[in-house]
Amino acid sequence: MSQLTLLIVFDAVLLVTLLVLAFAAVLSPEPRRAVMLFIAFGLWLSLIWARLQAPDVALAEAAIGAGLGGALMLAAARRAARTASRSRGDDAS
Amino acid sequence: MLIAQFLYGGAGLVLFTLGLWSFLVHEPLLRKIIALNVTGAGVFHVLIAIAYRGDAAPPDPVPHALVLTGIVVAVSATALALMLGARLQDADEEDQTP
Amino acid sequence: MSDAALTHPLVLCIALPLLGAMLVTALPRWSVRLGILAAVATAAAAVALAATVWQQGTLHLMLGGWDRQLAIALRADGIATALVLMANLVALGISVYASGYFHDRVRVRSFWPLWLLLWAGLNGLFLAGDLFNLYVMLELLGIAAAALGALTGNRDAVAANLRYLLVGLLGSISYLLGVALLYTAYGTLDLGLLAAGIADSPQLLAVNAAAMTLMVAGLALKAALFPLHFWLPPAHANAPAPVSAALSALVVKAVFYLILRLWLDLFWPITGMAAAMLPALLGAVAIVWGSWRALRAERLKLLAAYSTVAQIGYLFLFLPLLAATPPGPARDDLLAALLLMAVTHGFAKAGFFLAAGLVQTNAGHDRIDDLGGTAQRLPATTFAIALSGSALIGLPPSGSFIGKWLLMQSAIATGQWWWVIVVTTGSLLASAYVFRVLSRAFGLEPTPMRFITDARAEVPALTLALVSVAVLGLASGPVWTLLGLSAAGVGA
Amino acid sequence: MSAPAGLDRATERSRDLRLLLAVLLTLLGVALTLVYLIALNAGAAPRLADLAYERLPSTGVQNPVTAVLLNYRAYDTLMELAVLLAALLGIWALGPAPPGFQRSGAVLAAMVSWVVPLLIVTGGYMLWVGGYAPGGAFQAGALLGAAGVIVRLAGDPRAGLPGEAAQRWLLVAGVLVFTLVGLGLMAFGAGFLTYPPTLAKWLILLIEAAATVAIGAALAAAYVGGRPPGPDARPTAEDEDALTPAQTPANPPAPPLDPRP
Amino acid sequence: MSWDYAALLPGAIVVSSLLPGVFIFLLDEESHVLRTVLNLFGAVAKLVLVGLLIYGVWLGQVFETRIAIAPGLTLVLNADALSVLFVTLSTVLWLVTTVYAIGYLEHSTNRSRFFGFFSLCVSATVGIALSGNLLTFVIFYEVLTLATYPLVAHRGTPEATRGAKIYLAYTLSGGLLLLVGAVWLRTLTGPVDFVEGGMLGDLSPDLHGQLVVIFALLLAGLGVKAALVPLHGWLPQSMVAPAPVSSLLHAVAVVKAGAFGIVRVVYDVYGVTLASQLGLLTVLGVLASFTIVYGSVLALTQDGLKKRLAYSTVSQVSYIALGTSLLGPVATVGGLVHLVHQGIMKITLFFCAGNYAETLGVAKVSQMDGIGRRMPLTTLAFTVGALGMIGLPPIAGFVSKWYLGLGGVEAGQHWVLVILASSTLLNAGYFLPILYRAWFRPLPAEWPNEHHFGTRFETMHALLWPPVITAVFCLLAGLLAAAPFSPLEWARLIAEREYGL
Repeated sequence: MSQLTLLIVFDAVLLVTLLVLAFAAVLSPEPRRAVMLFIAFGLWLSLIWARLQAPDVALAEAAIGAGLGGALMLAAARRAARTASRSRGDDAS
Repeated sequence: MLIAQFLYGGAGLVLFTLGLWSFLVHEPLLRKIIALNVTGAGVFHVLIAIAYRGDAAPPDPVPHALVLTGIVVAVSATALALMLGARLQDADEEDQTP
Repeated sequence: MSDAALTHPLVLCIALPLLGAMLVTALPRWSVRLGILAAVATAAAAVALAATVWQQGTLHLMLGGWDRQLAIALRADGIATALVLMANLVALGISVYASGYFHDRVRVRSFWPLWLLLWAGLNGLFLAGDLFNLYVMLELLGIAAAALGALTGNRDAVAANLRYLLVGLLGSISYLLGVALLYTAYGTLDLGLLAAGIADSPQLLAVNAAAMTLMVAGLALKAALFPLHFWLPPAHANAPAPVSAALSALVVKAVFYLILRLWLDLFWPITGMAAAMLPALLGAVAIVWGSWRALRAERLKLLAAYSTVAQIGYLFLFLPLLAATPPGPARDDLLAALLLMAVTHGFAKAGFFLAAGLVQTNAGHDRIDDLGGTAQRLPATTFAIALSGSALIGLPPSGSFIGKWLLMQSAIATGQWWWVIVVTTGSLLASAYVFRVLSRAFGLEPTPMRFITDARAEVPALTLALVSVAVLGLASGPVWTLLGLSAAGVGA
Repeated sequence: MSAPAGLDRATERSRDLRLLLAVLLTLLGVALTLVYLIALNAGAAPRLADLAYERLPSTGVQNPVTAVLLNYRAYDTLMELAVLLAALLGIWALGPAPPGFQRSGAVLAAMVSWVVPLLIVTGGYMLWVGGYAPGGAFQAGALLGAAGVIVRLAGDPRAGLPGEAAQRWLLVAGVLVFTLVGLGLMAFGAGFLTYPPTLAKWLILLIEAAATVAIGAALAAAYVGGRPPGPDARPTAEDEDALTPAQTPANPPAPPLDPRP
Repeated sequence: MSWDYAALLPGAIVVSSLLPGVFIFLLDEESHVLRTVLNLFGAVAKLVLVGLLIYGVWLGQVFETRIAIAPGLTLVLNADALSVLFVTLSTVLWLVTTVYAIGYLEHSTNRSRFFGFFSLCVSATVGIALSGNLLTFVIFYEVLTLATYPLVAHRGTPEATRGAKIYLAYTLSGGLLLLVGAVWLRTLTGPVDFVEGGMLGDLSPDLHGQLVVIFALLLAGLGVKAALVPLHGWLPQSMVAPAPVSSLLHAVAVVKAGAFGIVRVVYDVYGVTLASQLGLLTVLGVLASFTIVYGSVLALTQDGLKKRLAYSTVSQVSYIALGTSLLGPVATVGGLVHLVHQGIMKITLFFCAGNYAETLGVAKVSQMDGIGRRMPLTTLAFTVGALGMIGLPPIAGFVSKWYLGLGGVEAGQHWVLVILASSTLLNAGYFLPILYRAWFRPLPAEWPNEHHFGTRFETMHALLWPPVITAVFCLLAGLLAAAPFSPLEWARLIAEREYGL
């Protein structure tokens, strides 16, 4: 019984963390930060999926969803930051 | 039904709704793409949750395969969308600095 | 399954364009030749499929030979076959046109593989019998279509198609959640098994209704049903002409086909009059609004794109009429009319866009007010616009005239006379926007010396337009025959 | 949704609208959760799981997920590889790749020389192990793609991929082999993608190997972000103008722009 | 074998002008000879086929072409006495007009386009004439609208574009009303076949309210082409078209299609008895009478010759509707025979107007002083047509007015005589001044834009002989009215069948 409760608490912690990461990623206006949070979210997701006995999917999510998807988004975020700073410079001048 | 199925699936639905909201209210492309990915992850999460049949029974492999397929599709779409956005940005920059 | 060879065309319709896409990707120097070869082979497979279904009735194939629950099913019934045939003939016309349209080497090499992938996706969508497979096909269509639409690389095209891609993704995710709910409740993805399950489970009304709403709403977004049409006009108007033709004539129709499938085959226990009213009302607004915007459009391709918004609206008007008509000859007629309208619009819209593209390449722009000289210089092209335009209006003897006739007949017979007003208004507005273009062709420009100036581009446009008018309008019978076969298939 | 603005022009929706949407979507979420609860209790419990395990011995693999991906629902996987390819071709259609980053420092170079071979070996292992344990073509392909990303970060503009001609063959390998195997089986009377049990294991391995290469190449190439640098990829004036009136009799078609003799 | 022949002939009559039309589109602009050959071949072939048809109908053969478009929707072309009347009129006048048009458009631009659409128009007109049910009628009616549009817009001037736009706005809207009416009727009755004596007689009286509304829709749709006031606005505007178009289409094909449709709906769909019961004939009669007077009054005020003729057409075409609206076979004969008589008279007048414009550049009544001396044959033909319109015996127009008047008396509607009398006075009022100018006023010093064609005659052969021939027709139709196969005899035959006499 207590083991089950423990498990539910464990599940709850996993899920709450996941949702916090998701909210943080979605609500973050700063691109690079948002992407980093999204990657963290993806990795955490794959952790949960491993817990749900879906190791194949967990591996794929970590490598493709969070990994490559994150890498692509990071490159875009870098671009966005570069442009943003340049346009700020334009405004100042 | 297992409590875990409901909990995890419910969390998936929260993610779906959250992503949908973010997609609708946030204008920048990157945020929209992140929102879409969160929305998609929510649906995948529901699928993984129903595939789970407790620690004793082996999980249902069909939803797992669907999610695997879905992940690749999502990353493909993300890559194309980001590259279209980059191209758009180039065009705008060319407009600003003729 | 004893005669396995019968189902080969079913597979070939999808495998051949896929194979073609791989070859043109790997051997870019041979793009055009290999592309045309694949196009001809695919169209031939579609014709073979139609011939087989014509003789044998509905075809089913469990891929991999597994149990029905486990395998992905392919199936071709009357509705699917009619649309496959239309889509493949139109696509063949587009391919011939495209073989002369692109001149930039980079663009030629980009176009062909994406186009063949899109084609595979279209055929895959029409023939799929599995909800998740349909999701993959939707994504293939959405990604290939957005990539093709952005092919011109100019800013407007990229912006419009980025929006199209994102909106499409949202739509398919919503669809996928519906699929997930259905899998949760019924444990299968096969359309036929799910249909039986849903029919047997009225107690799961909430699940069925939620899944239907998620799926149909997601698809309505992709099918550009008013007010979810906002993305369509810029995306279709800024794509290269052969791509615009494919997007407007085929991709949107394919998504509508899927809605129809879900509506009639899967969710029929809950898609009664009440459910049908909302999409039909939106369709009615789409007809008036789309036609009005088409009338006000400054550019020819934008006009054609808004006209697509209106034409999609017509198809949704059929839903409440179908709901109000009990099974029988009247309902068969209505279904055939719906199909006839979709098929006619497919041919007509493709012909219209191809012709508009020719006008654009010749004039260097497509501002309607300044097109006079060009339209007069190209009689065959103007003719194609005129013929496909009459099919868009629904003038006789086009296929859409027959469709409109039966639509109005059913509206009066079921007491829903208000749709007659909508259809009449739409027809008047459509006449106005089509003749607004055509009137430019009668000016004081010098007389053109010959009818056809550029056969490779003009003949496909003219042929597609002619099919929508002469063939479908005067010999619509085969549509009924195909549908009759599909009814037999359901009964068996 | 209005036109997606550039990343820099972040014009946010008004607060009221966002709140209204938040309330509506919360209601939607609650409704969906209730529906989900009903669906879970609908009694479809084993769903396809039992059947999938029952048929597992005749699929040629022991990992049930691989069995679904490459046997029961192989057609989905085939089309999904096509989706990946379509996205990449879409990226290529948008223009040549941006120039690579500066050459990496010695530390990164050293790391690359260690990590990349490790990733490739792990990828190969994943592919092999996928038949009976977690892993398979997707994970293996992803590792190859990751190796490509690292090589690109280290300064190789091609992310370790070969020249364009060879790269194109790598990209199509997955779908090509998959389709040809399927059609071959059909030609021999077994039906499209219907593997004879004796050959299933090897055919699946063949397809998976090709798919791994294709996925790895596609993911790495997607990260490169454009057509591979090479003679083909040079930006031309034509790239900018879509409406070249090349068909007007007055303007004869532009001469072919092939720089090679 | 004979069945095949009977089933193919009506279709062949339509196709005989359609096919040459399609080939003409594909011709290069310079292929003058080939185009002329195709035009004449089509016209002559059609005439021969119509000859066979008349002979067959006289022998009592039934001709019917049926093409199933879709289950329940069938394209029916058949030949009853009424269709033969209209088919013959269109075919004969097409041949004459083709000759005229070849001459008129020599050295003009866009001839492939012109003759292509011209052939399509005639095919559509003949299709209307041969329609065996309402669906077929609606289809050809719309095709006629579409095929005429390019001809009205042909000149390409801003006025032509404007006229064509107005024409299209009227006819397409009318076509839609007709379509709605036809569809509605079909939901009540199933396929609406044209049956002598009507097919709605045994319909339940509960539906009579709907039938009245449907009649209003159909009449509005047909009234546009028949130029019933207030739906006539397009006709004067369409006079910007080249003369052969005005002649054939606005004297014969288009306006007659509307009038013919009204006759069909009243006699062969509703049946005169039912139509009179429902009070529909009264409405039609009032509208027609008003149009007759109103058109004539407006014609008085026009200085442009073609505009004056156009308003005259507005007025004269309504004689047909008037004859239809009077219960009784004599009035029917009057209306039907006017379908033919008005056609040959008005085409003569339009040919002459075209000759004046082409040869001398004269387009206005005020420029016609002494024109009879410069162009005696043309003016003679014009005089025959004009006097016929006024109703002077023994020209064709007299026969029509005589029967209409008798019919009015027979039906007890004596006011018809007042309408006819006032119309005759007005006709005289706008035609006699022209004749006076043409024959009795002195020649002007110079014509506005004179051409010499190097012939012995006043103008080139292709322009001169068509009006002369049609003027002779006008005389013959009046003089030989009692001969077998005359328009009057056919009209009598039709009336007898409609009234079941």
